[in-house]
Parts: sequence; structure tokens; C-alpha cells
Amino acid sequence: MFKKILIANRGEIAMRIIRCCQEMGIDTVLAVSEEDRDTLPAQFATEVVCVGPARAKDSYLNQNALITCALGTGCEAIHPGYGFLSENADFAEKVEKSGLTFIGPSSEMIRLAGDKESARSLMKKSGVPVVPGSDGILKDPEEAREIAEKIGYPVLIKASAGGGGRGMRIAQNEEEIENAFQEAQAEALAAFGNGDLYLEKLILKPHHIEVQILGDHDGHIIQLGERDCSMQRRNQKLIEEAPAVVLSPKTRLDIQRAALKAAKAVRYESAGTVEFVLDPSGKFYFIEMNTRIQVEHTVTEMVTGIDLMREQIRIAAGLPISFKQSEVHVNGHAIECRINAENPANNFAPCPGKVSFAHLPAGMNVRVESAIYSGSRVSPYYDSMIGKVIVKGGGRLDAIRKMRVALEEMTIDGVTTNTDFLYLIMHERDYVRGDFDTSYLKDHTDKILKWDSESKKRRRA
Amino acid sequence: MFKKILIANRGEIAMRIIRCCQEMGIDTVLAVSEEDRDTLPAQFATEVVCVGPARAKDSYLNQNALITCALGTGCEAIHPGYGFLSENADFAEKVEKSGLTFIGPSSEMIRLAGDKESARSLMKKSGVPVVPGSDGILKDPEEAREIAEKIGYPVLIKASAGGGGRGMRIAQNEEEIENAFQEAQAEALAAFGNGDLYLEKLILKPHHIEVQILGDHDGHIIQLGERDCSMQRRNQKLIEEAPAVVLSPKTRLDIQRAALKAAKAVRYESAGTVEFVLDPSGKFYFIEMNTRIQVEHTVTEMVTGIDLMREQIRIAAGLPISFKQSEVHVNGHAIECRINAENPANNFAPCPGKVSFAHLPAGMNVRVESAIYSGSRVSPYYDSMIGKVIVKGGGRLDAIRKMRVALEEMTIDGVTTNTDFLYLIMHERDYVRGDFDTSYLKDHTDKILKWDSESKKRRRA
Amino acid sequence: MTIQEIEEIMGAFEKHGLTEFSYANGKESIKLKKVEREQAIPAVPAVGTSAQGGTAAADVETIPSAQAAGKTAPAAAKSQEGTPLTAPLAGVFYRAAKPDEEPYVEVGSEVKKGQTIGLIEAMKMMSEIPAPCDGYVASFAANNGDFVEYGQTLLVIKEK
Amino acid sequence: MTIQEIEEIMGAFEKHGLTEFSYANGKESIKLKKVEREQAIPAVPAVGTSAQGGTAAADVETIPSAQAAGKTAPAAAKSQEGTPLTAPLAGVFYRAAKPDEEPYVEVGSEVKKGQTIGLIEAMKMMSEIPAPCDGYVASFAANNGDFVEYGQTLLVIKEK
Repeated sequence: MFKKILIANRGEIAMRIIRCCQEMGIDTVLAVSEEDRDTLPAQFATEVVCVGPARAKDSYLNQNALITCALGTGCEAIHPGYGFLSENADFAEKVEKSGLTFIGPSSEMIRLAGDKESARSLMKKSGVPVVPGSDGILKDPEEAREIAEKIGYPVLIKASAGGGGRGMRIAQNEEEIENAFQEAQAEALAAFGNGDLYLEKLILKPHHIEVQILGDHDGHIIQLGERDCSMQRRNQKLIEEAPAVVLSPKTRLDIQRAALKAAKAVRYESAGTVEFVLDPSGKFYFIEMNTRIQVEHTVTEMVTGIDLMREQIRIAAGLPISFKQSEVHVNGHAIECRINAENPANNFAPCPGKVSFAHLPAGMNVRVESAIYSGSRVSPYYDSMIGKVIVKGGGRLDAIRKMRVALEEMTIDGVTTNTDFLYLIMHERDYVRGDFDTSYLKDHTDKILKWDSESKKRRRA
Repeated sequence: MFKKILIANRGEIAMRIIRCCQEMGIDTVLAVSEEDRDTLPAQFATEVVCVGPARAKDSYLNQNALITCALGTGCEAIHPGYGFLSENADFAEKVEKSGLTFIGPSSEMIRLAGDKESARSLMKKSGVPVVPGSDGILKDPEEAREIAEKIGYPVLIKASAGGGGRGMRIAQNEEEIENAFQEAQAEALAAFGNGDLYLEKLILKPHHIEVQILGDHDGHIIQLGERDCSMQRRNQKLIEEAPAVVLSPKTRLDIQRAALKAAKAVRYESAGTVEFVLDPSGKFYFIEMNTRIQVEHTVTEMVTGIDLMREQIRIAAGLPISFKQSEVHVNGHAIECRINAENPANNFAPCPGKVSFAHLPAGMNVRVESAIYSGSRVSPYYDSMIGKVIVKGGGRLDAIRKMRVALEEMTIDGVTTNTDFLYLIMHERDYVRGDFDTSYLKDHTDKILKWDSESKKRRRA
Repeated sequence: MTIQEIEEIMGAFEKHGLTEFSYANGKESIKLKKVEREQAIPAVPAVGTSAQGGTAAADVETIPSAQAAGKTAPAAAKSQEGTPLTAPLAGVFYRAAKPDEEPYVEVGSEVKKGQTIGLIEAMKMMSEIPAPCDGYVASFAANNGDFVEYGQTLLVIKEK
Repeated sequence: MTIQEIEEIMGAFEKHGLTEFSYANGKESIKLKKVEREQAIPAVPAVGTSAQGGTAAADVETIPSAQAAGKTAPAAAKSQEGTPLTAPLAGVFYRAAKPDEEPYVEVGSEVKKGQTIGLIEAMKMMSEIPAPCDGYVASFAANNGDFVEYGQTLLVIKEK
């Protein structure tokens, strides 16, 4: 096992890694930017080393500085957390070449997973369902029609060079194909100077389902059940749950098997997730693999009782996974809410500042992961997520009730947070009934914000 | 289910009850003394009602005021927590007569359990082992010798009217009986004017083992495993664990069966514990039944995943226990440390005052039950226990490691606490090896205090 | 005044480190107050879901709170309008000896120290409540039949 | 001085609301300091198990801390003894171009702004460290071969 590792991250995930390392008897060196010298993890790490100025590109993304500091302080490995350099294959490779261990999969595997086209074709070959579509550039509307006929409407015709929603058209049926093709091509040519088009099945009302995977150097691959991460705002996850109640028992088994197949296809080593999109009929399709520990790994920990961080570090140190697939049991229902220092009423603008007072919820089956305390600062330089509240209940409704109590207890003064917004979602009918997909927040945000402002008006009246 | 209950307690257990009630949709009325108007539970209860001045006898022990306030605020039941009136049969009876529900067993059962002599003879009749000894007053040294011969040495000869260790003598063997009898009798006569003597087996190096019980109105009685509460200072528990690693699998089964037998003998209803003393040979004897929710109920919750507070309230409302005996499984090992505002270096003198800053530990399988926050006050009027840190690990050593990390993270400024003292116990060889009994703290406190002061000197050097 | 404007005022209040602020224009009035620093820091967590930033220490006084609703320690009111008579025990407050009898006292009644001004019923026991000093009844803070908690103000006596 | 005495001094220090205190008798010296109120409140949790009350805001300076060990922002030292030269990147600090060569500068050496005073090696790359101003080398804060973090003071230059 490692004696000392460098943590190339900050905030709540740095605390998570430090606590885990302390329990394992591993010394920690926390790499901090100048801005973060006085943060909570800097107090609890064994050592702190400043790697650069506040801006992430000069510190947390400064690959040479991080490796130099790891070597200079006698570390054996680097834990990248999530975000920053956690899925940067070049960094992982530099770490490997420097003689250190990258706590995550090999740079090769990160590179493979990062190239979505090659991952997609590997999955297709391995029998993992991918979103149906054209295999390459469409020749003409006729080819588009043929493929659409095969995979079923609606379909999305989109520019190969696309981005930002431009050069994209939906065709609901055969008649719309011709127009969609011509419009998308014209827009793509105008916008990107390239009229190449792809076609893929449009998944309506999709759920974002991911399966937690662990793989070790001995080739053991284990899945720890799925999470439903469909509650997203502009592709940023806000609320995550385990298990995904939208799945029928059969679909759950199928998706878990598909995830295992995907992980086995790449001989995955470390903690990671296989991500799927699920349509309302219960069909699911591979999207991508994430090769890091994820923000929401905690909900899986709550329902399985397995410490994923510990397993990730053990695997990086060359040890086998410490349990068997048959020992993984999912009990109860867990929900995580991400607490962001942002103002929902002001288009979710970030709200950095000083936390003048903090009281965090606690109690049975309530877990808070954060780096805030009474007097801490929320830096304007980094992500606005300042904590996560995770609860477990016997069933989903129990978990929702517990989350309401926890969010009500959560008290953060000095910076505006999205706590009230989350609290209201926990009371919203569609959410409580489990009737939501990735478009939920697009459709419900205005209503929830209106509730919020009205209830505040009433309280003041 | 109740719509509204009165909480006749304060501090961390009031928070525990409030959180539980909120999750169950029950409104809470917190009875506070004048001193406690601004405490944390007073912020989170649905309503707060002041029942009297600071001194407990005028407020938290003011039976009429509590019942009047419960009736006056429209409550259906009173939760007494632990301590205060939780095991006061007269209070329970008054509550029953007022038409309210006492959240606990009936006053009759509290009375039965509270009368140790009658509980002891009931247990003996029911086949639950009790500490062997004379059945009544000893006639003469000859009778003492006969009984001692039967139950085995050493024995304790003690005054019927005794107390404070006076009128008590140990006899290690037959030869010492005569002297012990005469000396105890003389001392008892001098001290109490009554020379009546009892005899009982002296249990050396005893462990304090208690089994958690739930019983409902349908006659279901379930046991949730045992706790080892041998870490005591002057009969005050300091550290509790579940399961008790000192028990062999067979003894564990036997003690659990004995606890079920005891609970069934009284047709127990509510949450409660059956307490035993265990000798080093693995023999155990019934001591008493506790008819309240206990401080350390949390360690059982951690290893079973069952919410005891919720079950206790459900039972009081007339509902059956929500699971079967076969569904109770003990997983992992849990430890609880009681955080007291006291100064171990000054003979554990209480240290009330203002908590100028508080940061409580958190993370996976770390649970803190407390009512403190940055800026809260520790009142001189009540118990010095200000919180509990509970952790769970895969095994006992994992739990100890986790507790070390949690105690290291715990930061309370403004009042002195026993956190360092607990932290050092977590590193003490005998404790780590599980080699401790109820005399541990008597024998080890000085050594641990010396470590503490020396390590602080070194840090300052 | 919109909520936004109120929040702007709060922001400025905080920025300039004020401890008290009031404004009135005949139609609307607003008052902000910040308790002394020692108590402001431990800002007791707000009940409900009001996790909104910056408003914990500076409360708009129109928001009713347990403290503002006359449940504070009796001492608070004393200097302003007389001597408050607080409930010596929790129970139901009665202004008359029996439902069909006249109240012991009315607003304006002269009272002597020790004179019974009402009853509190607790556990079917009636306790007479004596006046704490000579004077006249300036106002009632509790109504006949109200449940009152310990220390709650029943009425205020103004010394002559 | 016993710990008890130190703690008594701390108590008195707090009681009298001091912000700085020092005492020396030739053998022992003690210095207490309290940061300005705004920073004293959020008292960052103490590392280790020092949950002892009352000592968070007033640190005996003999206890080494990351902050006291010269790792604070460079600005702190400037006025006192000259211009600190801080590491522009993390790495190993060398005072000479090669192991067997003479150091670039010694204490007392005169330096010109921009003149190389040492090297920092990171990822097998050597970076020359230029003097930030004219002056002479007052003292070194890092030794040859030390690993230095970003912003750590390497040496202090005093302007003439």
C-alpha cells in the first residue's frame, strides 16, 4: 500500500480523499493553489504544498508543477479526484512516466474511453447497444431515409462539424427527412463550411443511467448497481439516486450486464462508470465510459455499504477488489443533492463569498460531504459546488422525506445557495412520483422559482 | 400515527427525536427551560414551549408543567428521551391518566423493571441467570459459608442498608468468610444502625453487555444484538460498541436468547435493553432492564440499519414492529464516543461556556449526534455530554481507525472537551486489542492523562 | 418596496457595518437591526428553508419570530411600558374566577401588590396570580382561556 | 513556564482583549497574537487533536505552523527586512549552475535586477531565477537542494 500520496484536487473531494487515506494509514500531501492555502482540506492533510496561483490552469491544471511536487514531497501516487486532470490521458501518462502511480486507470484506457467514436465502435463490436444511427457520413436524403426506416423515427440529422445545436434537425417521419437534410446541410455549410451529416435515433424523454464499475489488475470486474442521474440543469447533474426506480427488474439486470460487458471489453482497471441513455420504452444505449471517481459515487456507497474511494486506492496500489460480486447487495434508496453557491433567482449565477455561518444536517443515514465551515470562503475561481447532502431511506419516499428534513436543517449564511431550490424539488409532484427525465429541469425550473419567490413573499407579508 | 408530540428533553436526544418526527410527518413541541430557549432543537422543533426556569427540577423534571404544556399545545404523546423523567413510573402514570401517550412502556412495566429485587426474582423464575447469592438476609457466617461454597469464591458480603461501599467485604476463600462477615456487620451497624447482610458472587473483570429489545402491543419481541458498554468512568459510560467482540458465537446466542426470555417474561412493549454482567469465563448474569431509549442506541442502529427511534414511536402509536427477527442482521462494527464538555486534566470537571467555533467530523459511516454549533452555549445546569460521535467499520480495527480520524477532525473551541482523551484511548494498546473491562478506566486514566500532557508539552517544546 | 429593493438595503446595511437602520415614507416603513456582534456570529440557524444568504443577522422586523412575538424574557419589556406580570407556571390563563363572573381586573384597574389578577389552571389545579406591585393595568398580553407558557407575559402593570 | 502558566497568560490575554503580548526573561520568551476580529471568528480548525478550548485564536508562536514557517504570502516580510524573492514555480532549488561550481550569490553579494541568483529544477527542466531588484543578498530562506513550493521565499534582497 502507498505510504504517501499527492491529492491534485480541492474542496469536498479533497476532504473525501484525505479522510479515506487517514483511515488507511496513508499520508497525504495536498496540492493547493495560492487561493486555497487556508481551506479545510489544507488543515487536515498531512502536508500542504502550493503549486501555483489561484487560476486553475496555473495550479490544479499545472501538470508539471503537480508531478514535481509529488516527487519533491516523496509521494508514490497522485489522486486526481474528479474534474481538473482526472480524465486527462496526457497527464496520466506523464505521471506514469515520472515513476508515480496515477490513481485511476492507465493513460491508455483513459485515451480509449475519451475517444467517443472508437469507444462506440468497440462497444458495438462487443455487443453493447449504442444509440442506433448512420455508421458514417450520409450520402444523401435517400440514405438517411433508409437508415431512419430501419432504426425508427424520430431521428436527428446533425452536422459532423456541429456544435451548439447548429446544423441539427429533427425528422419525425419519412416526409420530414428531405427538408431536415437540406436545412441541416445548408446551416452546417454556412456555419462550419462543412456539410457532412450524421443521423442518429432521437431519444425522447431520456433517463441518464450509469452503472458503477470496479476492475482490478487481476481482471476481476464487478458492478455495484446503477444510478439515475437524470436531474440535470444544462447537462450539469444536480440530484442523483440509487437505485434507478425507472428500471424494471429485467431492464436493471440487462443494463448491469451490459455495463459489465463494456468494462470487460476494455479490461477496465480502477473505479469507473458506464453511462447509458434509457428511453421510455426501457431500451438503453451506451453513451460513454467515465474513468474517474464521480461526484455521485456516494449514493452507491450508501446503498451498497462499500467504500469506493478505498477500493479505488487499493486497486491503484495493485491490490485486488476486497469483495466478490455475490457480496454486493443494494439496500434501500439513496439520494444526493449537490449544494451550489449560486442564486437560482438570478439565472443560477455563482455566489462566491464568505460563509459567515454554517450548520450542516446530520443524523441517521444523513451524510454530508463538504469543505465548508463557519468562516470559510467560497472562491470565485472554482466550481460553485460547495457540498453534497446524501441520505438513505428504506424506500425512495423515505429518502425524499429524509432529504427534506436534511435540507431544512442545512443553514449556510453569507453566500446564496440552491438549497431552497432543491428543497422545493423534493416537494414537486412529478419528482416525488419519479416522473422525470433529463428535460425535467428545463420544463420545471420556472415553476419552482415562482413557488420559491411566492413563498418568500408570503413569509414576509 | 401521532400528529403532534411533546419532547420532554433537550440537547442531542431532542435533535434526534425532532429529526425522526419530521421524517415521519409528526409535529413537535419542544419543552424547554428558560435557559434553553435558543438552543438548536428549539430552532428546529415545530413549536417551543417554556415549562420553567433553568434548574431541571423546575422544568425538565416538572411533571405537571410538562403534561399541562402537552395538553395545552394539542399534543397526543410525550417523548421523554433518556434521563430526566424517562424511567419515572409516576410520571408515566400521570401521562397515561391525562389521556396522553407516554412514548415508552407502560408505567406498570417501568415500575416492575425499576424494582430490582422483584425484577431479579421474576428473571430467576423465568430461567434467566442472575448473579448468584443469598436469597435474603444471612443468618450467620455458617450460612454465608454454605452459600459461598455453592456459588464459588470470591464472594461479596454486603449490608442490606448499604451504600457508598460501606458495610462491604470481599471473601476470597472459606477462611476469610468469618472475618468478612463480622467486619461487614460491625461497619453496617455503626454506619446504618442495621447489621443485616446479603451475600453475592463477586464478578471480577466484568464486561457490561446489554441487548437491545423491541416489543410491540401484538406481543412481538425482537432482539437487535448486543452492545459492549464496559468503557465506563465512575459508572458513566464513555465508549460503547456493537457487537461485543468479547463474546464467543455461542455465548452471543445464549445472551441474546436470555434477553428475549427476559423481555418475554414481562411482555415488554417499546424499545428497551436487558443488561447483563459477563465474567471472563463467559458466564453472564442479568442485572436490570432499562425501559428507555438509550444514549448508545445509535451503535445498534449503525450495525443493523434499523431506526430504533422510529420503531419506538411507531410502537407507542400502537403499530407493530416493522420487520421480523429474521430480517435483523448485524453488519460491521460500530463504536460510539461520548463527547463531554469536561476537563480530564482537572479531574474531569465540567466546562460549560460558549462554543466559539465548532467543526464536526463527517464522511462515510461517520455519524454525529449533537446540538452544538459555532456560537452555541454549553449550559452549566445540565449534563456535560454535548455530543456523540458514532462510526462504523468493516471490523473493529477499521472502526477504531475511523474513530481516530473522526476525533482528529472534531474541532470544538471555547469549551474544553474530552476529545483528546478519547483519541488517546483509541491508540491505547489494551483497548485496541479489545482487552478491557469495566475497571479499564480506573486503571488506565492516569497513564492516558500523562500521555496527553506529555504530548502537549512536546508540541509546545 | 419590492423584495429586491429590501434586499439591496440589507446589502448596504451589511456593507457599511451598521447596527440599526430605519426608514419610513408615510406609506411604508422598514427597520433593520443587527444584534451585537457577540450574538451575531453564532447566528442561530433559521427555521424553515430560509437558507438565503445574508439575511440571518439582519432580520426585517415584519417577519414574526418566536422572539418578537412577546415570548422573550420579561426583562425586555420592563423599562418601556411598565412591569410585566409573567406566568409563574404553564397552563390556561383565566381572567375571572368562574366563566360567568366578572374579570378580576380590566385595563385601567388599580391593583395592589399581591392582589389576585387572574388564575392559571394546570393539571386541574387553579393557581391565583398575584400582582407584582402597586399600580394600574396598562394592557393585557394574554386573553382569557389562552394557553400560556412559563414566563409568558400576561399583562403589564404601570406604577403610578 | 508550565503549561498551566501559559494557559493562565492566555486567559488574561483574552480577558483583557489584547491583540499582541510578549514577554522574555533571558531564558524563556512567550509571544501571543490575535488576528483581527474578522479572521478570528472563523478560527480554522486546528490540525491534530488539539481540541483544547480557548487556544484557537491565540497561538503560542513557539508552535510551528505552516503559516509561521515562512510560507505566508511574500507581502508579509517585505517591509521588515527587504524584498523576498519567492519561487515562481515548485521544484528543487539550486544555488549553483552545477554541483561543483560556485554559488551564483552568497549572503552579502551585490545583485542587479534580472541577474540569475539560482535555479529551480522541475520535471528535469532548469529555470533560472532572476533577482527582482537591485540590492544585496540579506539572507537565504531555502538551502541548496531543497524542494520549494510555489511562492516559498528563497532569499531576501535588501535595497541599498
